[in-house]
Order: sequence, then C-alpha cells, then structure tokens
Amino acid sequence: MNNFFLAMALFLVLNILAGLWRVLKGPNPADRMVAAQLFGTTGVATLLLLAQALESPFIRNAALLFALLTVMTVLAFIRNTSYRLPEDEHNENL
Amino acid sequence: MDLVFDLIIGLSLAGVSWRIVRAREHFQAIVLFITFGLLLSLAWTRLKSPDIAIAEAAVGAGLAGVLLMDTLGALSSPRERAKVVISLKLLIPCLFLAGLMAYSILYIPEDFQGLGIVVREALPQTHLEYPITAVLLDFRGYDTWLELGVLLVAVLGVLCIRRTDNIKGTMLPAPAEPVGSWIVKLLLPLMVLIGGYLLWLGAFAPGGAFQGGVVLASAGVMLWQSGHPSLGLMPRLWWKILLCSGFLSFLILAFSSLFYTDQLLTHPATKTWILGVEYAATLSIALCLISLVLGSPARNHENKGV
Amino acid sequence: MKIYEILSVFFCLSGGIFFLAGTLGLIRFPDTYSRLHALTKADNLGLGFIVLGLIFVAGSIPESIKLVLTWLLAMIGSSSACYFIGNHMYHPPKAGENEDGSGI
Amino acid sequence: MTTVIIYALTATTLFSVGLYGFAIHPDLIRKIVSLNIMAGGAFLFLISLAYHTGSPEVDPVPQAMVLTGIVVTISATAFALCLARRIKEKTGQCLLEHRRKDTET
Repeated sequence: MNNFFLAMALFLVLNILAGLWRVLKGPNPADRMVAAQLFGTTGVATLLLLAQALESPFIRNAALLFALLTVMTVLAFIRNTSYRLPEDEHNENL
Repeated sequence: MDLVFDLIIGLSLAGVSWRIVRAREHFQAIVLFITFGLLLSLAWTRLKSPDIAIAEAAVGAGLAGVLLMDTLGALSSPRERAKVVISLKLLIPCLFLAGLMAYSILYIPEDFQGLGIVVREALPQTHLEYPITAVLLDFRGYDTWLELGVLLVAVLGVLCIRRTDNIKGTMLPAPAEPVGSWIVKLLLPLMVLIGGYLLWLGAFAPGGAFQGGVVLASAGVMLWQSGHPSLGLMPRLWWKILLCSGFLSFLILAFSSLFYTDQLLTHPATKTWILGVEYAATLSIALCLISLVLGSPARNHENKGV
Repeated sequence: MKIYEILSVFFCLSGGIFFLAGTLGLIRFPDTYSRLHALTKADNLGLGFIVLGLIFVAGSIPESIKLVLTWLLAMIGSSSACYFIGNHMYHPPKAGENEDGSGI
Repeated sequence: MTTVIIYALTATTLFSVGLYGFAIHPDLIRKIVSLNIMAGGAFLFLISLAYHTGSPEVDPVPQAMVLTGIVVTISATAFALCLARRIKEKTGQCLLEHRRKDTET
C-alpha cells in the first residue's frame, strides 16, 4: 500500500518536471508565476502522499505550511515586478 | 521503488540547478530557484528529517521568494539578459572538483556510527523528549545562541546600510482591490496559530524555535505586503528589545548560572528554563527576519533624495 | 486489500489524473488566462481527491481534519493567487506607476 | 547504489553547479542565487550521511546543524541582497567590477 502512495508521489514529481517546461519557455513573467503556483499545489499533494508513504505524520505540517506560503511569492511578484518583461514576446500571445 | 524516487529527485535537483545557472533572464532564474526549494524539501522528506523539511518549506516558499522578487523588482533592470556562454576555463575546475568529491563518496566507511546513540543515552538528563530540540538547545546551546547573534548582526548590517535605526518608513500603500486585504485577514491568524503550534510541538516532535520563528516572520511579511501599517507602528524601544531578546535571554540564563552553580555559561537542566529560552528565541528570530525583509534601502521614501 | 484501501487507491488515482490534466493544460494552452483556468480547476480538484483518498487511510480523526484544512488552505491560496495574476495581466501596472513598489 | 550514494552525488553536483554559477555570472543577484544552491548542496551532503548511520532514526546532530544553517543562509542572503541594492543605487550597475564603458551590459 505504501508503495502505491510512493508511486503516486513519484508521478506528481514527474508532473512538476513536465511543468518546468512552461517555466523555461513561458513568454511573459505571469506564465512563469502560473507555473510556480501549480508547482506549489503539486508540492503540497506530494508531501501529503509522502507523509502517508513514509509513515512520518509530521510531514503533514510541512504540507500545511506550503499550502499557506505559496500565495506570498505571488503577492511579491504582483507588488514588486514593476517592469514588464519582453514586450516583443508579450504581444505574441495577446 | 524507493531508489526510483531518489533517482528522480536527485536528477531533477541537479537539472533544475543547472537550468538556474543557465537561465537567460533573472526572473526565470528566481522562479526556478523557488522550484528548487520545493524539490529540496521533498528530498528532506525522503531522507526522513521532517524538521528540515518544515524549515525549508517555510524559508524556500515564504522568505526566499519574497526577498529575491523584491530585489529584482527594486533593481527593475527589465532587459537584463545574462550572457550565457559556457566558459570552459571555469567549467573544467568545477567538474574536476565534482569528480574529486564524488570519488571521495565511494570511500565512506559502511559501518561508521553517528552520534545518534550518544544523544539517545544523554537525553534523559535534559528532560526533553525530542533529540533534535535537545541537541539544539541543550547539548549544542552555543550554536543556537551564536546563530541568534548572526541574525542580529545581519539586521544591524541592513540597518547600517539604511542609515536609519527603525523600519518606520517601509509602509507600502494598501492594495486597491479587496482580495489583497481579505486574504491577509483570513491567512494571518492561521499563520500565527500554526507558528505557535510548531513552536509548542518542538518539545516532543519535529518543530521548535526556528520553524515557529520563520512562520511568524512569513506572517509579518504578508502583513507588510498587504500595506497594513501596524508593523511600522511598533514603538522603536519594543522593537529593539524584541530584536535582542533571543540573544540576551541565552546570555542572561548562562550568566545567572554563575550564582547557584560554580561553572559559568551552563544553564539549569530544568525544562521550563529551556522552553522559556526557546520561546524568546522564536520571537527574536521572527522579528529579525521581518526587519531583514523590510529593511532594504530602496524601499523607504525619505532617503530618496540621497 | 480491504474496501477502504480500494477506495483510497481509486480516489488517489483520480486526483492524479486531474493533476495530469492541470499540467497538460499548463503546457498546451495558448494564452495565460486559459492556463490560469486550467491551473485552478485542475489542482484544486486534484488535491481534493488526493486528500479524500488519504482520509481513508489516515490513522486518526485529527489527522484527517489536518488534511482537510490543508486542502481548504491550498484552495484559498491558489484561487486568490490566480486572481492576482489575472488582475496583474488584465491591466498591467504602468512601468512608472510602481517604481517604488506601489503596485496594482 | 543505495539512497546515500544517490543523494551524496546529487549534493556534490549541486555544490559544483552552484560554484560554477557563482563564478560565471557577473550580476550580483545571480551570484547570490548560486550561493544558495551551494548551501543546499552542502546541507544535502550532511543529511545524506546522517541518514546513512544505520540506526533506524536519522542522526539528530547533523539535522540540528543543518537547521541552524538554513536560518543563517537566509539571513546572509537577505544581507547580501541589501548590499546589492545599495551597490545598484550608488553605481547604477548591479555588478562587482565596474566596467568603464557602459555600452556593454
């Protein structure tokens, strides 16, 4: 049973790696933040599965923490990225 | 099955770090660094050290991202594109170093005994149930004490660069739309609650002063990000007292031991003293980290003229 | 394989499928807004199913309450984050306006 | 190829990649990010050895060291970023060595 949860956690990590492609290619910074936000939630799910697979219940606190703190990076991105990155790529997808 | 998981985590960590170095834009590097922090906390979870997974999750997701994003926003160098030509005369020595270290790994003796057993035997004297908190606060109390000193010195350094002695002028205007302020009203009490929970948990389970302090610091940074003025309104005297409270509490405890025992710089093994010091350390860690994030010079308005 | 284990496997798998949909959406959708849509819908449902699956095998009641709390927090966090990104994209701040980080 | 060897090898690659990144990038922010990667590599090496010590639960002493190290790393990063801002404010360039001709970024 634990192996199944470990396999699910592995599957989610592969999801994160697949999502990295969008971070590399993403034309404008907002796409990269969207990808980072998805990784945050996928990370929460992976931590929960690992907590079940490795029988260490205190990893759930780490998952709870991740769920809380992902929004702070986005707040920082919104508030402080005053510049607008590559205009040329920007109008490519508008 | 475990080995497959380790291989994937190891390869992805190495790949993400290589992409961070090779990223063309700074913003891309920072977002990749946040993912790097996430993968690293998965590695800590796999290596069965929940303490560090919690600390890495709080630091990586909370403070590191905000700090880097702030600095990048303030420097606002939009078209900055790093020249990413691979310079062989740097790559070869790094590869050589990596090869040396990898070669040395193969010679790790199989049967070396860590300090786990020593700590386990000496645990009853400290009246603490959890070995890591015992190591942090009792056996290696000096490290924690001087680490609080390092935090204090970092804050002093930031304040010197700002050439002011408070964080008054760091107010951000409140966000226009309601969601910004609504989310703070909802998440902030939860963060403080979870910070206290982690601190209280430290006595007998993974948690403790550092994790609690970092979570409280993230709560303070979120309060500041939402434009709430309350952080700056803290009276300066209280702010300074709280900054030094962690460092001084260790000192006072260690110094007071001179009066009722003959040695200096030991502290009584009773649990209440140790937990009291831990609670003071949490507050000062939280406030030091908040002042570090808030204290960056480009933000305050009065030294615009300089 | 007792009944609750089979249920847990079923829910975790469906959660994984939603995460896969979210990641595929992130990669293939043409525009930022559609990616935002894919992200929010997929991971909240994905996380919801995984949490549901884990509740079956979670040991005690407090553990499952903590799981549900994690899910609720993740939902709050990701929905408001997507609002912020969408808002930032829809009317982007003029470069001069938030030189000092006033933003929004 | 036990768990220890995998994570120890990852740690060495992280450290060398961070060192290379630190050396190659003139920009200060990239240097600071590379330093954090090196710190992550060093901690990973410590804990992979702690995990190795045979006894069922992980050896607590390196864990305490790494815990202190993480908080020191974040405070050093915050201070370094503050210095980087100051350099940018003073000289207009976020670089260590100041190029005479400003044409080349």
